[in-house]
Amino acid sequence: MTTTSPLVRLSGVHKRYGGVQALRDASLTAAGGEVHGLLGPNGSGKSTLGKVLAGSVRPDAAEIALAGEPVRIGSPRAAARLGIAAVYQQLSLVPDLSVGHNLVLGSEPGRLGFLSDRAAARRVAPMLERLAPALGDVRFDDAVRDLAPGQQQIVEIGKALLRQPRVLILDEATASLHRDQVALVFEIVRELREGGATILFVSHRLDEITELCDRATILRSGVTVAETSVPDTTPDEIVRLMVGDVQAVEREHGDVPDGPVRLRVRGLAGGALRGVDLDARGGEIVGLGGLQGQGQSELLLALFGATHATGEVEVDGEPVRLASPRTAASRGIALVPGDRGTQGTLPARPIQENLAIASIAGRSRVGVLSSRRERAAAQSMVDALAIKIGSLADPISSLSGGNAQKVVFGKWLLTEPSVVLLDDPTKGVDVGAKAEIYRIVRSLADQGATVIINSSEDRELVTVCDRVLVLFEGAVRATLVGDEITEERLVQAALRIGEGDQGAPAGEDAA
Amino acid sequence: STVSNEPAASGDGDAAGPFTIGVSNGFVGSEYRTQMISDIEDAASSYQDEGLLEDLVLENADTDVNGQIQQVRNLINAGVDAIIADPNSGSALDQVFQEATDQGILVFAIDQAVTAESVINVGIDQAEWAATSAEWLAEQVGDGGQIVAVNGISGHPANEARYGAAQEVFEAAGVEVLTTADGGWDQATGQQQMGNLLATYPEIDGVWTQDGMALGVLQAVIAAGREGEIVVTGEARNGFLQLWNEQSDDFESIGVTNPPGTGATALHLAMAMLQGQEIDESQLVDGNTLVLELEEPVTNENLDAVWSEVEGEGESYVLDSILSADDVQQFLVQD
Amino acid sequence: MTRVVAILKDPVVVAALIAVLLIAIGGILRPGFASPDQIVDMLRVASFLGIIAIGQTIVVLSGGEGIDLSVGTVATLGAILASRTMAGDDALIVPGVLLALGVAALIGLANGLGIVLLRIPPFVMTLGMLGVVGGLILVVTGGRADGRAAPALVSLVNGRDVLGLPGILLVWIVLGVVVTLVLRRTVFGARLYAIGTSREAARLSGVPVRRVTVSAYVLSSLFAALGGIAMVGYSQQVFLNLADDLTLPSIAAVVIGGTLVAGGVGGYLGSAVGAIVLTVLTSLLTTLAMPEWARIVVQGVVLIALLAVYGRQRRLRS
Amino acid sequence: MTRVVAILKDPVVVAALIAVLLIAIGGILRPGFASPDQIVDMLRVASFLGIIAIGQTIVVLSGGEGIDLSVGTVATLGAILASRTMAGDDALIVPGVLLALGVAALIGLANGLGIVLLRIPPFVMTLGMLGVVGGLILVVTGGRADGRAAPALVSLVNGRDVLGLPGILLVWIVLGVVVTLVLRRTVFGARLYAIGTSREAARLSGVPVRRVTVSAYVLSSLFAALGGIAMVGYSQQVFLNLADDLTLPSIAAVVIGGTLVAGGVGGYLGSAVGAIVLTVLTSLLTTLAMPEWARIVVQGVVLIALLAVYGRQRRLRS
Ligand SMILES: Nc1ncnc2c1ncn2[C@@H]1O[C@H](COP(=O)(O)OP(=O)(O)OP(=O)(O)O)[C@@H](O)[C@H]1O
Ligand SMILES: Nc1ncnc2c1ncn2[C@@H]1O[C@H](COP(=O)(O)OP(=O)(O)OP(=O)(O)O)[C@@H](O)[C@H]1O
Ligand SMILES: [Mg+2]
Ligand SMILES: [Mg+2]
Repeated sequence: MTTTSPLVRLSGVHKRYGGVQALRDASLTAAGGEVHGLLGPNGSGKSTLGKVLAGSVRPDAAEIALAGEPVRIGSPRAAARLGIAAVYQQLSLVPDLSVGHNLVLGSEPGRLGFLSDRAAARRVAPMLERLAPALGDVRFDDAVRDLAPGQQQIVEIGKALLRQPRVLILDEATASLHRDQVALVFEIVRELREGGATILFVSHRLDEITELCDRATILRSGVTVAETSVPDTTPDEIVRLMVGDVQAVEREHGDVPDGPVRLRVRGLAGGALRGVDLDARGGEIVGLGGLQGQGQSELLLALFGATHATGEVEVDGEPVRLASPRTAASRGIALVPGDRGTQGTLPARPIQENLAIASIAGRSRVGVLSSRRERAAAQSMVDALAIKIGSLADPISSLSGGNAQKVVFGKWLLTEPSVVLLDDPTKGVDVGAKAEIYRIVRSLADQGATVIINSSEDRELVTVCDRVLVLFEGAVRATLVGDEITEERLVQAALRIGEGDQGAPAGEDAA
Repeated sequence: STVSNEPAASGDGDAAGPFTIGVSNGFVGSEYRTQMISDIEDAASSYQDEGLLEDLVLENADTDVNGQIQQVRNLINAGVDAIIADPNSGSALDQVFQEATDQGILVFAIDQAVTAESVINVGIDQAEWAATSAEWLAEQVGDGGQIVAVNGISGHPANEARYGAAQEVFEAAGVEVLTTADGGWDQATGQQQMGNLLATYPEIDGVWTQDGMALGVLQAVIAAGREGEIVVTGEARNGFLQLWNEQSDDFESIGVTNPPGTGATALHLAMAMLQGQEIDESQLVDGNTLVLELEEPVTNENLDAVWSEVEGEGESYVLDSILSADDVQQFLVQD
Repeated sequence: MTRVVAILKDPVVVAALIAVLLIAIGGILRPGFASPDQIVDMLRVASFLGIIAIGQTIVVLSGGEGIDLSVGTVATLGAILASRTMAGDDALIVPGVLLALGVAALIGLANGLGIVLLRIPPFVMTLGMLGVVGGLILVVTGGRADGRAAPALVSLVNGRDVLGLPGILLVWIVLGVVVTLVLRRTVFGARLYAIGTSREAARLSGVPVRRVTVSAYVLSSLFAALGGIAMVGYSQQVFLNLADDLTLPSIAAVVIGGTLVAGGVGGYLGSAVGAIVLTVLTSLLTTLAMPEWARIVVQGVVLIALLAVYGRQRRLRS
Repeated sequence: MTRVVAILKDPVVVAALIAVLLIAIGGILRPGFASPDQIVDMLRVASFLGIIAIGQTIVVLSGGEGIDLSVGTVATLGAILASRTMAGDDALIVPGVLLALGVAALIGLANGLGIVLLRIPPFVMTLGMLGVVGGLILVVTGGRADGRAAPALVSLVNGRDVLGLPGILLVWIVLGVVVTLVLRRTVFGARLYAIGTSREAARLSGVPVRRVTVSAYVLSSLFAALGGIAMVGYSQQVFLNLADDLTLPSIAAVVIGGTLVAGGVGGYLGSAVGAIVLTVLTSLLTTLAMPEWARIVVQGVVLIALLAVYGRQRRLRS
């Protein structure tokens, strides 16, 4: 690492959203040739600070200097001209355009306003090739809509890289990526660092931060509280700087419960699913492992009646029709979906309504609601899950990711579900909130519910699961139980099946 | 004969028949047009009974000018001998009418005069129609009287022709028009607009309005309890006559007939001409327009008589006037 | 202080202030415009639009590009069916109203089913339905809409029997309160806002999205028919295109009232105020002596200006 | 086989098949309906709607609840300005057309600026503009539209000088091809689809969202004026509401052509076919002897049925 004069300097950054002071006098200094971590709990202002630098948010006050030159950055276009590129937490891809057109969107090559596909292809080809290990065989003309979420994230990163930025902002760009994809991203980031660029790196995954970052700025409640050299700081210290004292969740396996089978699935097929069989008991937390995109999310959606699927599903011995989320919910099934923004929350509606919506009918008398009962129900969840909110009447969109996710949990807890399906429940959630969510999951199981959980993080499965089913191409191919569940075994199992080894890697065969 | 190259469809020789007559109407959403069409059908049925008329082809649809051009083409293709059209535009249909007359088809325009010279316009003089009620109103309110006008749609040719004529009358008589408002020929809108005008022009002595809006205007005046002081021009339609009849005897109004039966009159003319008679060119105004005389307007004088006669018809019935086959002889060259 | 500012930013308050301002301007320019009688008269006229706008509000709130272009003709059809049935006889009011509501419900059902089952965009579905209902009107009437409002209906609308106010204003207020309560305090209301905000998230929360959507369109037709019936109480006699022209104003009222066109945000109070603003604006322009073209231009410009105010606020808030 | 199925699922192909089917039905029921002359005639009439639908397509594609309710009156205004300027004289065609286009561009600019700067929803902005333009027409004409198309314009539309076809068809084809190329092969086109699919994503990618949006509305007004000018070549004389009724059909053509009302998906070919389907359907219904109510009902039902076919496909695809 070479030390040069600071390439990026932000100081005195203020930004207010309505009643929320997202940033107050935040600052950040990063040198060229440095990977600079931007750390902090949910809602601490990391994204906002990144967006100020990327021109997509106009700050109330800010001084920005690039390589010592004061600059004004009024729009993403202006930022691009200054050599700043960003990968945002929310994808900025246009699903109906091709991969190639997305990659060049906003900086289309062409003459006299006419697109030159040839020039675009020439520009894009090396990038696609570079990304191929993580992206797979994706062509210029493929529609972005048809790609898996991880692939889309890679394309998004490619789009930023194509602009050959001297400042690259990666805001939770790795949150939906798997380990091999992350490895490639890291490789590219290191190359950029060699080339003298500054990379601002936002992540809630501690191991990623310690592996990649040179220095880090830590935000809390919109204020810069510390700047530190990462190699010289222990992970525990980083966590403490970020969220104060968090009690890490120890891996605790309950004894494998021996009650009757609560959820029984036979031959579930449709979409990516090719006949899934599974049995789960009350009080059991079952994880779904395997390579990304082997049908884990589809399985959860299908069990919830949200996609078309065929097969037998029984809850407590009674068959369930896979007709709609509504019928599933009425049988005590709950789903915390993978995409909080579009599937989990009603953004413009108050927190109270978001908490109430799934259980509202049960509290009504002939369709009429009691405002007192509604408020009490919502408040009970805010208390039980320690959700940090201003007022129940605030829109849920004013909450940070972790708190919004807790609201989605609370919504379903109010229905007192017996089967809880969780799709990547801690994506983008900070360390502190993550620990709380694990506790919620464990206590659900302790109260007798069956929990099925999919995660993009192997460590998560290791931490919370009693049993992990490894999926490959839409079917359960292996099962890990109890102490067999380690990150190494999970990776091995996923890979060995992927290579065609159909033998049981360990433990019992799938039922 | 005026009909020199008769289409083959109607067959056998000169002036013999049976004939086919087409009707093109481009607007169906009004009671007036409904009555117009049924008048034509009634008149046609007697010719059909006599075997003189083979078929009455109706092209009756809500449409724009292009659609009506299509209607007329359809009629031409159907081999009609004469076309009676209520045109959506005074000039835009000229070309297709010319096509029809070029093929020897007689074309009559009713309700709205057209500029195509080969077409015979049949109808009352709209300016005269408007002037009649305007003169009556001017007399009622006297020199220096103050009125408002509730018009149809500003810029619409029919509205401009009518209101233009009324304006001339008011100027000549020294009547002051305080303001005008558009009622869109819509009864309820007329009622709303009049309500507004009543509140803000307390000094008015009279209202000049047209067609279905008259009922709305009168209702607004009655609602304000000022039917004794404000004079309203009326309409020769049952709905209005009924309300008029319900008022006390010193309430006065006027209803000038704008007969939907003009279409039927045109049909009688068409049948006569198809049978070989020729129109008396000397009676044509502007070269191609046959002006029908206005009926005696309804006033307090004859209200009771008229009302007892038409009471049995529905509320949307418009006082009518159809010239008979014999009546139309006055416009034809007599040998 | 900030609370005052916040209140002044509420679109409903802005619209109400504008209505008052328009009346004041009118009163200055034309004494009589701000008289109690004239105000009552304008409110009476606003009530027809306001009642129709109830259904339009519900449909717009339901999201999914929700809009009902058939409300005008459905109102006309309702008025025709009711007034032909009652034919000026008080004893037949109830059957007349029930017939109108029954037919309207069927039309709304067809709209809703077309939208959720056949996935026809609401704009086109209700536009097609506008045509179909237009045809129905011709069938029912044979081109002559002879119907008379019963005297009780007429005096409900035109009389001033309730504390010196027309009964229809009371009806409007009651309907408005009920609808606001339904939106805020019932399962249906909560679900309506939910589907309007995000159909996908609502579906995954167990909301019966289709059923709620269909209900919205049924309600829209029902309120349209009620508005039409009120209108025939005003005009006393029915005619073929009585309420046809109220469709666009009903949408404008909803938008002026601050309901988001995309759905999920808003309420009825705003639409009611919107209906009043539109009516007062039209009345004011009528009473000012100016050429018709100027009226049209001013109306367009005021509407745009009005919405520009909200636009600015939307920006400030987000 | 699957390729055939895939092609048969393309909305544009479905719409084209429906047009052919309608012509065939017409030909059977009424010989002469499927004659080359009649078909050319229908295409001629479809071309006015088709040209106006170009702009509407662009606006709908631009998303953000994009719609232009002012195209009908803008077309009328364009026709009036052009025909009054040319006043039947070939030498004045170019100034006439330029004047019309210039004024139209200003109107489109006002629409676009109102939408992006004042954040007025397009529905209301263009509705208000409809009023303003209506007033403008009255000012310009003083209530009497007495312009005349120049002979060259008339023969372009009504003649059959190009390989036995009307020149206007050639103009339409050229415009259609150019627009399709612009949508598919230019930076503007790519950005239009991008903002239509997701304004936020486009903005973050550095697309000048506002500039593209404003351009879309300017283009819409320009094509509306062109459509109006073509129409006055057909009717030869202008009148005050020449093209006013083409607004809703222009939207219907876009939707029938498979363009998503939400924006970002679709293209002009579909809208062109949609314009043809609508014209053929209207002609067919005009030709068939049936009562008016039946005609209206059939038209509504066919439209709904047509869109139901797509709805089903949208479901299959997504
Ligand atoms: N567009 C917005 N409107 C209103 N409030 C916002 C908006 N964007 C962010 N906020 C609020 O500003 C604060 C900072 O948000 P920001 O997105 O910067 O947090 P973050 O550190 O990126 O959180 P996370 O880890 O969850 O991504 C939060 O309280 C958030 O709710
Ligand atoms: N338009 C907005 N209005 C209000 N709050 C917003 C808005 N956009 C973002 N926020 C808030 O800013 C914070 C960060 O937003 P964002 O959705 O990017 O992160 P997130 O909620 O952690 O999601 P994810 O885990 O998918 O990255 C969240 O608290 C979010 O609710
Ligand atoms: Mg963030
Ligand atoms: Mg986050």
